[in-house]
Amino acid sequence: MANRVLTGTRFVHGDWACAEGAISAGCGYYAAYPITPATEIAERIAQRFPVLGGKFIQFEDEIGAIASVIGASFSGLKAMTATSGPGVSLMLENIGLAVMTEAPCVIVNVMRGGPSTGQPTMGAQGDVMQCRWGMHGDVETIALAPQSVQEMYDLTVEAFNLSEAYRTPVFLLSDANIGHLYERLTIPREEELTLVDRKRPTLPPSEYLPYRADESLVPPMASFGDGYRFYSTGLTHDEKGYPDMSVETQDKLVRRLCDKIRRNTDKITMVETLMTDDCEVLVVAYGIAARSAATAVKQARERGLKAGLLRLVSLWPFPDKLLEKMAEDAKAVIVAEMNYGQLVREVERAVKPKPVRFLPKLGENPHTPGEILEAIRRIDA
Amino acid sequence: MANRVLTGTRFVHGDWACAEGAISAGCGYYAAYPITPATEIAERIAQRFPVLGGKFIQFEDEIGAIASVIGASFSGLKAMTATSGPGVSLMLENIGLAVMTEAPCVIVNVMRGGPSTGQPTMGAQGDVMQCRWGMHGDVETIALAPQSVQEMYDLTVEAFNLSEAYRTPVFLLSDANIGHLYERLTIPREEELTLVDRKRPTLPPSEYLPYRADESLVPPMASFGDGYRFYSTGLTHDEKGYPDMSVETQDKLVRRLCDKIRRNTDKITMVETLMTDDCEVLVVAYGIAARSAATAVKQARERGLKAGLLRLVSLWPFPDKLLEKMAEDAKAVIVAEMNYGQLVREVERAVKPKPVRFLPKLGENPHTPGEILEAIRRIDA
Amino acid sequence: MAKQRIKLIKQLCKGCGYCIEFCPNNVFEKSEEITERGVTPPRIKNPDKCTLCGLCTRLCPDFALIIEEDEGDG
Amino acid sequence: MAKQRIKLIKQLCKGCGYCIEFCPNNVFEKSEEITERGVTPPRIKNPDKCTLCGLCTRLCPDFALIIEEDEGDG
Amino acid sequence: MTRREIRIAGFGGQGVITAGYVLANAAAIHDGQYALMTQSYGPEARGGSCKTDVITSDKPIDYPKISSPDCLVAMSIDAFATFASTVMDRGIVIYEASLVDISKNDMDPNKNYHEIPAVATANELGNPLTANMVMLGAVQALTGVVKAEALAASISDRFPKRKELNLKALRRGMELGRLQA
Amino acid sequence: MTRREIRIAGFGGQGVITAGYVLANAAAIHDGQYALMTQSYGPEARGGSCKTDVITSDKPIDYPKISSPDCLVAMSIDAFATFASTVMDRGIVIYEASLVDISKNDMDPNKNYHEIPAVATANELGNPLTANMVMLGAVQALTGVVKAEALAASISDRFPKRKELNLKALRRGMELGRLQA
Amino acid sequence: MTEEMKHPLSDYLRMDRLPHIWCAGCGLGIILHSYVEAIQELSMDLDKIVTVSGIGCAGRASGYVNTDAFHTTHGRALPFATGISISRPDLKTVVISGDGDLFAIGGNHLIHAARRNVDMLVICSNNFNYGMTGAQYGPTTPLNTRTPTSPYGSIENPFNLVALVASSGATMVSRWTVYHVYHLKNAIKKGLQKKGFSFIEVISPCTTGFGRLNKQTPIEMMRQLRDNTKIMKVHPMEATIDPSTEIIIGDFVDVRKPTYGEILRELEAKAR
Amino acid sequence: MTEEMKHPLSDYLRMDRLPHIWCAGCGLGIILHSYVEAIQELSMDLDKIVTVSGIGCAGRASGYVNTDAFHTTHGRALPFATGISISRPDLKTVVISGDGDLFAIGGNHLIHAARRNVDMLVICSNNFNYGMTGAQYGPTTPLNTRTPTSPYGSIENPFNLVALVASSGATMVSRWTVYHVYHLKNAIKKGLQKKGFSFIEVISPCTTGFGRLNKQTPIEMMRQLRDNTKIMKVHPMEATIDPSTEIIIGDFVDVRKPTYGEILRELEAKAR
Ligand SMILES: Cc1ncc(C[n+]2csc(CCOP(=O)(O)OP(=O)(O)O)c2C)c(N)n1
Ligand SMILES: Cc1ncc(C[n+]2csc(CCOP(=O)(O)OP(=O)(O)O)c2C)c(N)n1
Ligand code: SF4
Ligand code: SF4
Ligand code: SF4
Ligand code: SF4
Ligand code: SF4
Ligand code: SF4
Ligand SMILES: [Mg+2]
Ligand SMILES: [Mg+2]
Repeated sequence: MANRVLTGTRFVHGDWACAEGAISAGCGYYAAYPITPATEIAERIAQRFPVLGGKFIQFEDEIGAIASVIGASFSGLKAMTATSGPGVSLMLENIGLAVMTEAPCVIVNVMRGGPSTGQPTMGAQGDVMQCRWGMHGDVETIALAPQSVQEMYDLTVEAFNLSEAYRTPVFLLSDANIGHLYERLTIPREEELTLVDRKRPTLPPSEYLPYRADESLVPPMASFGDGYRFYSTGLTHDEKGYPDMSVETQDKLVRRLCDKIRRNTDKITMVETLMTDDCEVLVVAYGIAARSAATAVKQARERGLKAGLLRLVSLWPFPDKLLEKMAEDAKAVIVAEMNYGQLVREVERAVKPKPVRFLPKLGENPHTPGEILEAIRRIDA
Repeated sequence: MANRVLTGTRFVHGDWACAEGAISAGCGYYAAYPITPATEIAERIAQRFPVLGGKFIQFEDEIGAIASVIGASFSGLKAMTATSGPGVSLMLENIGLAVMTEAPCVIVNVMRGGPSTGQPTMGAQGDVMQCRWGMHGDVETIALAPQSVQEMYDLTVEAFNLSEAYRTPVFLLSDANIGHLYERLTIPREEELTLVDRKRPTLPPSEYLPYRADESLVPPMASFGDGYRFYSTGLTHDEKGYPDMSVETQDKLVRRLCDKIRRNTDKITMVETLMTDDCEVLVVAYGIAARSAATAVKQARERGLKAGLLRLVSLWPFPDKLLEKMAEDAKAVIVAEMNYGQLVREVERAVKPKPVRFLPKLGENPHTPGEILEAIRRIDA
Repeated sequence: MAKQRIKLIKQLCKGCGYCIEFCPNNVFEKSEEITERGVTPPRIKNPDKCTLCGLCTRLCPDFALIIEEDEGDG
Repeated sequence: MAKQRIKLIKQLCKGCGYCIEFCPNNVFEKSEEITERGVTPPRIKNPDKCTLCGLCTRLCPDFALIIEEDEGDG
Repeated sequence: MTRREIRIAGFGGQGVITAGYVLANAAAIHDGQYALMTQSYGPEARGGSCKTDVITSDKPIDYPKISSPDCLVAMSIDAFATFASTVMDRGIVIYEASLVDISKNDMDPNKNYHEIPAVATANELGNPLTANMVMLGAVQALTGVVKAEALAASISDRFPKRKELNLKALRRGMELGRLQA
Repeated sequence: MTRREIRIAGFGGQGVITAGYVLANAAAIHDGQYALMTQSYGPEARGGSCKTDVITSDKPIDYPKISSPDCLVAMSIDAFATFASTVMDRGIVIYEASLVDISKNDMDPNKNYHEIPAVATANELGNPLTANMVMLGAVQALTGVVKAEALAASISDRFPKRKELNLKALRRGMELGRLQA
Repeated sequence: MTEEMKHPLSDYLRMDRLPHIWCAGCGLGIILHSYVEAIQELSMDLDKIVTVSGIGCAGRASGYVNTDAFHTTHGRALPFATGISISRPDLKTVVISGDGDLFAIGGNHLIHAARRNVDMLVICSNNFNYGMTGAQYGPTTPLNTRTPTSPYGSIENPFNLVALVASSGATMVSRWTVYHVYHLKNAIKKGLQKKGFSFIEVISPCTTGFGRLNKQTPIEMMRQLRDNTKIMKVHPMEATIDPSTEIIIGDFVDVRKPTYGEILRELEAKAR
Repeated sequence: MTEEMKHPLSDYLRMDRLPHIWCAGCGLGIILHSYVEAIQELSMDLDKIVTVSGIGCAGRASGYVNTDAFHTTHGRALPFATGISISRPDLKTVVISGDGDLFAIGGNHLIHAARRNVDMLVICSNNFNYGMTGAQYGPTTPLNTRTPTSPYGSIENPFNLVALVASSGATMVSRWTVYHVYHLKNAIKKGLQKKGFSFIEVISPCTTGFGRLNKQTPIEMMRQLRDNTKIMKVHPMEATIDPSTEIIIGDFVDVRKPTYGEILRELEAKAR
């Protein structure tokens, strides 16, 4: 049997790193439908899984892929799919089912230029709101945004951990710029990895209620075939998992599903800061755009401008409180994202009345550092 | 040939009114897949269309339905589909294509309890963010929210008008409470209706550029078969409609598509106010929940509490400026929606640092007037 | 061994009438009763004619007919 | 009427070689040329053998072969 | 007379929803009132329990839901059991004689109870499906929520072909109601 | 030596992307530098134009895109026409002798031009597919962006089976480059 | 249900959920009965069966069976089941769902699962309409049928389900009706034991929806299933179906081909 | 293209978009050529044709034809075309798209459009893979084929497209290859004139994707289309296809049934 964790340092692309991240995290099932710029993840998985005993299947479409991923998750496997915007758009109904039935799974979106077919081979950050609001009904999701090949690996592992911990689908929001970028990747030794597995029932089958949660709000999860004989449905359901259309059950269920994420916002949130301690201009960015922002902030400091960078590593749940605090002493906040105005709305909501300046960017490339520097300079002037 | 516009007063349900609204607006194509609580719209259309020569087709799924609606729109017909949350989730990819190719069409979402299959027969307002953010890539949409059977008719007509005027899909966001509600409906005489048709090309085919817009940002639209022989694609395209992957073309196109809506926010916005002139507590609500809010505000006034109601008739594009202005003199804003926190985020963004109190509501019924009154009282206390 | 007999679980019956129509031995008849759910269940008029063939238990869509130990003779 | 002849539109050719391989009359041959797009177009070596059958114009995936009026004799 | 709330409940097949429609349509179209009607069903695909709520008012009706009806029409024991207690004080409960078998003990002294033999009356008329109109007649007589002519006109709207029979049932119901008033 | 930007451009089938990979991998894995590589294609499904951008640095690389390369390797006339003008002042342009036919007039006095007969050399080596490695050798000799040993090690990574041939091509390219330096 | 009484199927059903939601006379209860009785007669381990459904009246079946069960989204039961079947080849994966769920919105997943020969049993309740949403016409509705969305008569040709599934590659294909309880149970038993993609179409009366529209009582519908059916051993293409005249029923296909899972495991063995 | 030269097809093609994006030797250019030549030979009014495509290399075809044309989303060309065909029965609606687009993600729309007999011509380029995304295997890929997502060989049975489409109800069904340019053009001409759902599968070499993986040059692939094909008049079920040994080609079905649009117009006449 081949090595599962390919410890060592290599020069690879982001999609490759993502696939290896999934394998390191213990992913046992991967289903997808080819789509640029995510296909290379499937190609790597297809190469590796048969040797490791993981189940890879290429589906007839993205709807089938995500549905089968949820089926595999209920069968006890860690499961993942990867796609880009058009594929996510098709998956949303069933991602909603994963939220409702609390099926841990990872959805990788290697974003490309939209709307619609748009710019299939080119990067963008236009699907950031979609993964939070694309499903009908009230949901909360978790989304992570890598900025490098190394993070494609690291955050894929983390995405699995969060999905298992909270029994919820987790998005990895990458983009073509990172998915197709070649950089150095270091895979740790297997024993250095921290892996999380879903909480299993401790009660005997006769007493197990598949949707009863303790104060963590996350119910323990049995797998099909384990002898618990439970029923799961996308209908509003009680703790037994049975359909129940009462107002009370709906209220309790939806609140729990959302609150299990909302209440843990602080725990889930990951950010990185650069010279924010005394900054007058706070730049907020994520993913590939954050790399431009980092250069811009360093250049600003070289020019004596007090800029700082808050890089959001997790995008959802949105860390309102943290933003508010970070912006407290700044004169203004700059948001740079590769779209025409998405996460900036969340930032505005969090930091207002602090002025927020938005730097949109459309078409393949992230902002140049110069563009962001110029914005910093204007505020400082 | 039967009468198209069924002038007169009747006691009917909201879905019926919506179907007649579509017919009055000149809808010539309707495709859908049955789903509670929207099916009755199709049932009424199926009864009426064959007599009027309109084209009704029941599709194999919602994806096919919306795709065919777009095809019909390009063929020169006013076209519509109706569904509820699960159906919209499936349609999003192709709604994105309608945005990208600028195909006027109307999408009715008779909302029901979510997430997932949720509460199929019960009302909710949980898909409000979805119709703005559910598509991948940067888009802007228009959404209207009726609060009565009469408005199911009136706003369906208006939805067609807006979609034709801006060449964009328009959402009618109703819910099971209104779709299945019976009330009095008055249909005006045909000549009293104001109907808008898409702008047609004035240039000869040889000079026509299907995606060149004047300062209105809305290009005139030829139909298939009119002799213009144009090409339309979901890829990023130039004014000829040809795929062009350059940064400049993407930037120009996405900005135009979004700006044609954004810049007309004031023109598109429809609201209704109740005793807001001197109000200290501004209640914001829409759709069925606004009816509870209206009672609550009247009751508050009876008790000497200075409450006012801002009812949003259009939800998207969100009228930031208007909200900010309306809230200026209020002590606080209350938002009451039948979900766990959606449009309230937009209100917060618009009115902050004004305190905003949110009243969530989950499961079938809108807030009781008493619940909203209580919230008003607490702020006033 | 105890004798077996056909038995109606009235709470489950929805009154479709299949048992009355399709029992080869005419064991059931329509009753006059209306249950709380607005349903008219069958009445077992000829228990002795029942051959315990099991057709009605399988054709009953509501699991309302079972063959059980006859406690009277048990 | 003007004589017709087979003609190569070099800018459209992608060098697949179908014309060379499938012309029943061996009209084309491989050239040594490399175009700006890195492509080796065919060379018309035996124009006179061409029967104007049209097969190559239809098999050419790039619309690079046409039968046109021979201007030389036009 | 401002807002009046009437709930009619029973099981599928009894014409409960139709009764609600005829009542609300009468108020809204033929009686110069504002009116609305909602309906709901039990978990069953079809059949099973169902109810309809009608609100009438001389002013536009904002809040469209009923919590404590002024009047309940119970067409089944289940409906009685579920909803009788929700009727407001001094409200009235009208129940079908053969389908709702209650003892005085089930009665709340703050409410008024009226037993109407709607099914028997309908059977007398030769069509058990008209029991719902008999009930509506009783509602009219006991609450006056709509004028009798409005109800009659509404029946013509709803049953253009079987108008006479249903009108007869309505009138019999009104008589039965008046006897109890 | 901080950030260095190298662009290699040509058309599909020339091994442009492979060259980029070998160069960046050499820097990142065998030369203790930071390095990254990106690639892009023309509108064609396959074939057509393509390019790869390599950035190396002794510090972590934030911004991953190139606007003005220090060095351009042009493997086609198209690549030369499109990108030569983007090369920064005092930067160098290396072009393939047989594929890029330019006159002195096309040359910007602020840049250095080097003609390398990579195709011919590769043909001499018996495998036209090694032209890309010849070019890489020239890049090494003319820019020193990575150590020669690092490049050689990278070639072993990339061509475990056809290592010798490619190493030979690399060395020939270095020689050709040194002649021009 | 009252406490004292022990139902002979109480180990196989979620008794606490009975009576089920289906209408009086609806054939779905009979299908459910046949399914659990088949499991019982085979003495299968209930822990080792997963019952999967889509959305619809038929889709509710999974909620009454005392196995692991998953009530998924409309039309997607097969990909969910595929995920389960591939992940846990030691379990028997069974799909019970409706004609609309499996052949309208879900048609693509069906033909692809059949093509791949994924190991599962699919039991399709065909009631010639979308029962759950109120008896609209669908891909099985006979031409000219009046329904709420075809008030002037349906203008679409219906699919022949067994022909479509067989031509997609299924290794077992049968059609029975809920009147034929013994045949049906036997077919299900065969399907439960079969390795490969097995498909059983069960003609089932939608008494309230389709029945009422066509002015038929449940008993009349059931009589029709008895009187208009003909058991035949034919090629699935010839297994014609016209509910008002003749429905050909029987076991049409039963062949053995390597399943997707089997080939996958072979490939894994080779790859290692 | 240079100015002076007038291409004989320049009225039919968007010359300003040539050269097209397809790889050297890709069969799609030949399909496009056959399509426009068929239009030309029938002297059809270009204003009265709508060409619709999904996404994929084949899907790009609509962008080169000088008719009204719509490049839609992946897999949905048929519902778009249905909307057009029903709205404008006076136009000829033609779909040109790939095997993946029409039979992987789009399979359901295809079988339903065929079932309804919607009036349109569907030209399916079958290159046995997803060319656009880099030659992954799909529902037409022969068993055991190595592709980027089946590096150990594909383990899925392919569909027989003509069999599937015929059994769904198509009224004209043919299979040709891009080598058979005259047959192909004639089939397209027939399809353009046909009323009803017509389907032409065109075997087409994906030279860069499938060809390179299988170490075949474009010319070798083309020779194979010449040498491994056999023209036969058989039932579509018997029109077997194995690219490496034998591909049966020909016109398999040609019947006349009322189209969806025709029945609809009849119904409208009755309803009025
Ligand atoms: C995405 C989506 N579209 C539509 C629906 C509405 N819907 C629920 S069940 C159903 C059809 C059910 O028909 P069938 O599968 O034949 O089951 P039956 O009710 O007839 O047993 C439909 C259209 C839905 N739940 N989800
Ligand atoms: C929803 C969606 N999923 C996936 C893709 C990616 N995609 C583009 S083309 C294609 C397959 C094309 O295959 P085929 O239709 O056979 O066309 P070919 O390129 O082989 O001509 C895929 C999977 C997409 N564009 N949209
Ligand atoms: S078991 Fe057989 S004989 Fe007895 S009642 Fe049932 S059907 Fe009739
Ligand atoms: S078959 Fe069952 S449900 Fe139907 S009447 Fe008889 S006992 Fe009742
Ligand atoms: S027209 Fe015929 S003979 Fe002439 S070059 Fe072409 S294929 Fe050869
Ligand atoms: S067939 Fe056409 S593209 Fe191919 S080599 Fe000949 S001219 Fe060039
Ligand atoms: S509606 Fe039809 S299918 Fe659904 S439960 Fe009732 S009878 Fe059965
Ligand atoms: S990838 Fe294949 S199908 Fe696509 S253009 Fe190239 S040869 Fe043709
Ligand atoms: Mg059905
Ligand atoms: Mg293909």
